Amino acid sequence: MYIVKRILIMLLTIWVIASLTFLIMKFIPGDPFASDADVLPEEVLQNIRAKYNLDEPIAVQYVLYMKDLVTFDLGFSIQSETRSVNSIIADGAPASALLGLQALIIALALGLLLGIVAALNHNKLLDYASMFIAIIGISVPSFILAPLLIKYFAVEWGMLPVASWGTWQHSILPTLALAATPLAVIARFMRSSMLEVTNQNYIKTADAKGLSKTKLVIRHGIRNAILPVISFIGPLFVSLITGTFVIEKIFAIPGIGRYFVDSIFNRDYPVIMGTTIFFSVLLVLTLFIIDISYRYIDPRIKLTSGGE
Amino acid sequence: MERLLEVNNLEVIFKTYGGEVQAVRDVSFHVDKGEILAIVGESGSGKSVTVQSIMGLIPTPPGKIKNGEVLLEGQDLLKLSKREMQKVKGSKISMVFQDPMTSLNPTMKVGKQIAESITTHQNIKGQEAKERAIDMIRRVGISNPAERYEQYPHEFSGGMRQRIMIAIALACHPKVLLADEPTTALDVTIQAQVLDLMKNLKDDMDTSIILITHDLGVVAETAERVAVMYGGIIVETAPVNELFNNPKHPYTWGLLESIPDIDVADKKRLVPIEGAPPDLFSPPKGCPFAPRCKYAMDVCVEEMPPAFSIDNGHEAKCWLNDSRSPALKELVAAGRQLS
Amino acid sequence: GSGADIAQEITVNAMSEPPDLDPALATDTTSGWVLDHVFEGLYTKDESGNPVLGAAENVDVSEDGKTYTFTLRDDTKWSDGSNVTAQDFEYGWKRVLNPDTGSSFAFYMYYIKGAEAYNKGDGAVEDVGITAQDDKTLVVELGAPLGYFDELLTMWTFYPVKQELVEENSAWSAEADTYVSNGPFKLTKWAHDSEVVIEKNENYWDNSVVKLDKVTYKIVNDATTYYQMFKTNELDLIQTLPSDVLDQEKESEEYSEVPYFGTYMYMFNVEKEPFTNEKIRRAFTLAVDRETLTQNVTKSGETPAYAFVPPGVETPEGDFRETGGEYFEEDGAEAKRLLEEGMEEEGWTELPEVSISYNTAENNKKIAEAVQAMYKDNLGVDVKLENQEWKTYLDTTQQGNFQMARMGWIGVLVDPVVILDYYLGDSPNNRTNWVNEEYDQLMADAKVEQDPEARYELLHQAEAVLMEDLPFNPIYHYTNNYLTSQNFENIVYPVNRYPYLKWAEKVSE
Amino acid sequence: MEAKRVDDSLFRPLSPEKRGHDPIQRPSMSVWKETILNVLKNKMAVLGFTLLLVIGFFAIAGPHMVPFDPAKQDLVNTNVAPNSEHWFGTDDLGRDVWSRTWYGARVSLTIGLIAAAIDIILGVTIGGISGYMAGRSKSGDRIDSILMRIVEILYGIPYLLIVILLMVIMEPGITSIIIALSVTGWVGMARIIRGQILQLKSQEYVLAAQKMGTSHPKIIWRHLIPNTAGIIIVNLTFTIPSAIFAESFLSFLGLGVQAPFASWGTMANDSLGVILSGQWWRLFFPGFMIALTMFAFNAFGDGLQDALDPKANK
Amino acid sequence: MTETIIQIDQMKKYYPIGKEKTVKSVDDISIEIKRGETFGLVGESGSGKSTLGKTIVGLEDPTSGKIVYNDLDLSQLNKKQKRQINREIQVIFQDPHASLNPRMRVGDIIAEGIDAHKLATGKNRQDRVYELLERVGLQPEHAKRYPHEFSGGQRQRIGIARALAVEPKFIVADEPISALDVSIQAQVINLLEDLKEQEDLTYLFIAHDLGMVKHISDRIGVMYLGKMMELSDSDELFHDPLHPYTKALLSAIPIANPEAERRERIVLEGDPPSPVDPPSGCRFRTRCPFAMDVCAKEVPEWREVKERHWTACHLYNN
Ligand SMILES: Nc1ncnc2c1ncn2[C@@H]1O[C@H](COP(=O)(O)OP(=O)(O)OP(=O)(O)O)[C@@H](O)[C@H]1O
Ligand SMILES: Nc1ncnc2c1ncn2[C@@H]1O[C@H](COP(=O)(O)OP(=O)(O)OP(=O)(O)O)[C@@H](O)[C@H]1O
Ligand SMILES: [Mg+2]
Ligand SMILES: [Mg+2]
Repeated sequence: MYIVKRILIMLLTIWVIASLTFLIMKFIPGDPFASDADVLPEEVLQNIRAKYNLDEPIAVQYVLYMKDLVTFDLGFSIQSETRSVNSIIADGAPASALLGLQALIIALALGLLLGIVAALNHNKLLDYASMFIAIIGISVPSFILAPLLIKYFAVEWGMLPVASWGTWQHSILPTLALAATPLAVIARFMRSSMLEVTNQNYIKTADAKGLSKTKLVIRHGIRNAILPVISFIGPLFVSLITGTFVIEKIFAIPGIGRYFVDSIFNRDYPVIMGTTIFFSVLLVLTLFIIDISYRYIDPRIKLTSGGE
Repeated sequence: MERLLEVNNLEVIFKTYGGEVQAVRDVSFHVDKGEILAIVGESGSGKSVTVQSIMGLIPTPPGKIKNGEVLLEGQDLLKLSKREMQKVKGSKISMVFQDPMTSLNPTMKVGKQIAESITTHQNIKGQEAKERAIDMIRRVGISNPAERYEQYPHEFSGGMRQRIMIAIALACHPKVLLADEPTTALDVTIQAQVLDLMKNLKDDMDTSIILITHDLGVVAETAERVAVMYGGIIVETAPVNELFNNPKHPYTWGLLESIPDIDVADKKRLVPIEGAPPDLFSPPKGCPFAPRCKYAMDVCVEEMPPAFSIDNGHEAKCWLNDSRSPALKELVAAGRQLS
Repeated sequence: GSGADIAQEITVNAMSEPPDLDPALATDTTSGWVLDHVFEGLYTKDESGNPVLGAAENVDVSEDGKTYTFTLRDDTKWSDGSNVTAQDFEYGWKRVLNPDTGSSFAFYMYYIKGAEAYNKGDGAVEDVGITAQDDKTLVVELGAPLGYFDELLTMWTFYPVKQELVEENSAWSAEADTYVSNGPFKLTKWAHDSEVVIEKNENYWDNSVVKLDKVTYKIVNDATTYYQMFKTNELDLIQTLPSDVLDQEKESEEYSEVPYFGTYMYMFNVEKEPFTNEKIRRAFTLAVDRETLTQNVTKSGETPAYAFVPPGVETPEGDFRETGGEYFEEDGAEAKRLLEEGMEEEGWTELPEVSISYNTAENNKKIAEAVQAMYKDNLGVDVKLENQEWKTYLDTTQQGNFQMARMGWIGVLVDPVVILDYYLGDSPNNRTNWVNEEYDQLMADAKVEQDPEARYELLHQAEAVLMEDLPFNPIYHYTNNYLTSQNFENIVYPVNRYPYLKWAEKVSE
Repeated sequence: MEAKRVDDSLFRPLSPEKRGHDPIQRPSMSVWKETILNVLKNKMAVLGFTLLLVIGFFAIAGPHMVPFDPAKQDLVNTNVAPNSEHWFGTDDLGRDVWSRTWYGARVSLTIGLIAAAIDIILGVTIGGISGYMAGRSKSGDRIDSILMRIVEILYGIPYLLIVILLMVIMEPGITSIIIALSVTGWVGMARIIRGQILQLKSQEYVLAAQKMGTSHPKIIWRHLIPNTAGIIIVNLTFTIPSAIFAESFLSFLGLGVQAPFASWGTMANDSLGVILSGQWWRLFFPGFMIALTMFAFNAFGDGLQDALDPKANK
Repeated sequence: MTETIIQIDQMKKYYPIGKEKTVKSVDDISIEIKRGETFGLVGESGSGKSTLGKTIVGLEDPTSGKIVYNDLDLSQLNKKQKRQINREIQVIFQDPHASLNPRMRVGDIIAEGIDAHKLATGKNRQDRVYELLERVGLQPEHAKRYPHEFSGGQRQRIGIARALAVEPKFIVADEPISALDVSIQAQVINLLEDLKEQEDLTYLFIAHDLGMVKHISDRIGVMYLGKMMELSDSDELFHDPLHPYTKALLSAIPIANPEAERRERIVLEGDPPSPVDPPSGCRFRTRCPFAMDVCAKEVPEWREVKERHWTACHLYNN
């Protein structure tokens, strides 16, 4: 029952996102067919508009779109007239997801490690060192980091290819560039909440059992301290696996991240809607899973007044 | 009897903004093998800090063990490295913490927390450890142990959590058990059961127990020797009978007087010790109890009393035991005049 | 010389994913670049950029210049080996004109009789003057004679498509395995957003001149990235270098600059103060130091513009630009004077606030900043800068919500008409509100004038009218810059298209 | 037990003046004074704070210390390396990087402050309410659900679309940036705080406060939020630079600060090409300033957190 | 106003655990507490004493049943009444550590209720805080310190001071003295008694120390596994316990005299049963030395066996 209700709410949320996006999209100026090439005669534009139902009143367009949406038909791109939005997503999603996952795993693994090490060495050298790394990670954004990585690893030292996609070597630099900031943030979060946890009485209890520091941290520290990281990585996960515009652009990666941005600049309505819906489905699902996971991480957490 | 644990001249401070809290000042005592030593005393007198120092659990900073030694079988625990100490903790010494509500990990199944205590030092793993843990839950008097194993601390009542703490401490058969108010949250039947459990442990394994409690009934029934703490020092130590029958420190007298008598039907007002305990930031140079003591003398304020040896194993830090002190009658009379 | 051991492969940068590889639908230069290599129209271009017969072997033009009869080559074949027929052309062109196709470039066919009516839904397909008389003969009737029809026919919109294929599978052009074309190369791989690969088409009639076996178009968008890819030999040919490296690359052998048939300019809105005043428009035009701007700011060899039509149009008297000359001379003092005069004329003691609009792009921003500083120095005027994202910007300028707005115009065909049409009174591109009957008349006359010399003369006159009124402020004529690996020879750099690789050859590793 | 010699005369009943003589009390001081003193005792906090002051000082005075207007171009002296005249060199339009950097500090620091304020005012509040209300009652669940759905919706609608919408309805400038940041800038904070509150609110002291009749807002602000201070600070260290770079993005799109005015973000953005051409100073100085500010903020935040944590060493 | 301040009517509190199961923490309990009395509640650990207390105080909602305070059904209050009653019914928590916010100063913790109900401001507020601190045996200087700087006993006193701050009428004291040393216990008990006199308070006093419970309570209820087993005046209960569980309980009281001869302790055999799946009939029967056949079949009736002395046991069913 609860699950059914949640799923209905999720669908509702997605519907609201889609509708608002539709509305804003139609409200902002700009025409998918306007370009600096010859402005087309009105009658011709009419033909083209008709092809995408753009000649109908907005309400009708909306209804038509929603009808198609129910059958998972996201329509065809205006920009690339021969490609369906579904195929654009299907073509681009794997690369983006792979990269995003790799970055997330690295950010999580190293971030947690760095945060824990810093917390355990509070106000000692390692703490400051981790802060240094974190600050670099946070204040050097990926659009600066990425070209720097390319310059050194690819051009100067010739260790890796500059850009493009295909082999695993191609994915190393973009993964690093993508992971840096989340890594830093995760490290900071972990440090902060770990410091809090190490003050707790139950850590004393565990300490009294004669656990080594590592076990103490792994068994008793992490689970109690990880909640902010979990909250943080929910939306992060979605935006990472759906691709990042900047990274995909710089590393020429055939992902879908670029479509989130380009579709809007091109006023490619079906693609805007398609990517938005794709994103929000993932988002809503992920946030739901995160919410559920809270309970498993900390059994005291009660999300609803009903039993579950 | 063999001395298992000996604490000498222990001094513990906490650095806080307001200054140094002198939580434990020059505390010395010992426990023999298979002996139960009870520590009673004013709340805030440093009982918990004392036993936590033995385990090396004083958070540093802000805490600091300024002085003293803790000898376990002759080996000074305070000098051990972290790693060596790890081996001692939980295998040779284990501890029941005072605060059952916060001393259990809220995100770990209760059973796991017990099992962990078993697996850490013993060569028992997996299913066997689980069974042992379930057995421990049963032995501390909790029903449905297998189901309780899977639950989290917040689903337990206060007393149950305390029993879980006890189970954790007992699970590894320590040589020394430090029990910091282990039964405060238990009803008397369970308390009796738990105390029996501890006594059995003592009898079977020759475990020494340091039992901190406020319940003088428990002390009377369980302990062999008693140490009374006040204001960061041990003011009196004695075998249990001695202490109840022949106490030599006014604070101890006060304690004994405050207990209600259940056998008396009419309700007298309880007799507490008036006044407040000393501020440990700047403890008085003399006897810490002097400001509240009905029988105080000038010397009590000026000089810290030495430990007067009354009898075999009975010591009291009170000037009244000095041969020069006037008889109690006179002091009482003087005190009356004043009030 | 070309050793047999050198793999005849080149990797170039296409910059962006070609949106459409269907000749009827493509509107952009990237798609055009691929299409030009995989298809061939009735006309194609030779190595010096002149239209020559391609898929047609012969053409007959009627005396009135309105009817063209093409005879196809016998050996012009589709990449699947079948023959290219006149019906394929007829089908392909009519498909462009079919309103249901929604082709944006259909209007390039409006010169053909009945085309416009059909495309606009007012006429029937039967009335369109495109007829395949037999497999090899295509008759095209124009509404009026057209001086540059051969040039027009090199455009991808006029490429044939294989009728059976397209009728069978409307998505034929979306993936490489269903793609059939008739040019020197054929599409073998299209990894969307990553790369497009074309390989030598053995069925191409003139395949002996094609040396390359394989051309890979990488899709790399970011200038810093593709520049570094060139540096690591991951790319053999790139264009539009990041402006920061121009200084260091200028001297390199690999560097080349090719004029691009277009003009960068600021439009004045002649209905918004202060640019209602012609003197003030002139002042703002004269106050820009184009030499400094192109040398120190844009740096990629652009030609300062003192007129509208860019260089590159061959006329009987020489280059159109050279014969036309420059229409004004920069002069700060003169500009200042004109500004004061203009203000007096209008009775302003203070100049209304001016803002320059541009669409979001790094280069536009830099130029605008430089121009802003020049106005400050030369005119003592503080202008504001405003930028907007492209589509919004098009909308805003279309509605006339600007005073001075950056615009660029590139001729798809190398002919002054294509450029000058921009400021026709009824041109949808003309956002300046400037309407001049004389100008419109001269342009109309030029279009029907059959004699080239007279035609160019009319166009010069028209440009003079335009430059007298100055509804816009020309800044520079575009150039394209390239870095090309020295391993290649015979790459052709046309003025208004991307490099042509038909004859290219790799000569060393 | 060998006691040291004690004067026999002391063995008499305690003289009245000594009785009831309480031990000397510790000096007491106001909460504020104590807090400030604690912070001052923390080296990192002091270092961070001093650095922030220094950066603030240069933001005000920096551009006036050299004879170059930040907007003044010198197309002949472009890309000059740092020297005694141009301390930070010049950029590709020959503008003085020193004065632009400090000028840019004003914009970027303002943006950072605004972003932090938005994060706290909107993010912390909404996250706090949501986390606190969840699981309390049916109506509490509903409030949480509605707030979290709003968060999801704001996450879900493409931000760029919202920015373009704002661009259409607003004039470019700082107000527009504030609004653009306010729309979604706080959602991350809200979710994180909500998670923390969910975890914290089962603490007994929260029950106790409820029992005391303390109002919900007060419980949220006095009991729950202070216990998430560490996490809030961490999240701010993330939001602030994001906002600084978001500003450059917004400005680039035309919503924000317009050329020739500079900000650290736009300066960094405009000078990415130097990675290829080697005029490092154009990218390094604005980038370094951002990092330095974040370092100062982090050091200050960490120190503050330590100093304000009652359990920590003081 | 009636004599009864709190009436609990067939109250149940079940906690769901896992998917299907529930813990029957409090299972069908009805009691009345009279104005001005101290009602002691004792019983096996985990028998639902705290749960009962929490439910009365309103920290948990009953699964079923009714709580009536001063003739007002607590489930049917308007906002204003709710607020008023919230204040009038206070609680002293079992756990002195967890119930104090680690980041608040003691003074602020105590003043919280004063602020919330606007009972005093400025100097008065401060005086009131100091007064409360002194009343529970702490010093005014402690107002500026943080909870963790105090020992367990001191913390408990802070909790008491906090509850007193809002001038309550009815206090649920859940083991308020178990963490205190005996002399302070005596102080606190005296304090609670004084307060009761002065402020006309009523207590529900939960504790394990039967001596103290006896001392302070007028009546005592004995709980076992979610059920009330016995209820009578306190002297009567100690003098003539009826229920076998009560008897066992009393026999287990440790006596603070090592030489006193031990009362015969009734050792309860077997494990305490689970509240998830309590035994049929009488809950205590599995461990009762006097269990009979009927005990498994029928739930014993809750009867007034002697005057003012209630119990639920088949032994007293003639
Ligand atoms: N981390 C700490 N920081 C500052 N002071 C502390 C700290 N831990 C303990 N103290 C102080 O040390 C003194 C002794 O505390 P301890 O916990 O040992 O008392 P106790 O005798 O166990 O009291 P109780 O019976 O109430 O548990 C107390 O005054 C307490 O305030
Ligand atoms: N939140 C909860 N979830 C599940 N079970 C709970 C919860 N709270 C209490 N219980 C269960 O309810 C029963 C009664 O608990 P309660 O705390 O009322 O006991 P108690 O009589 O106060 O015991 P003690 O004397 O040990 O404090 C126990 O079995 C306990 O496990
Ligand atoms: Mg203690
Ligand atoms: Mg309880």
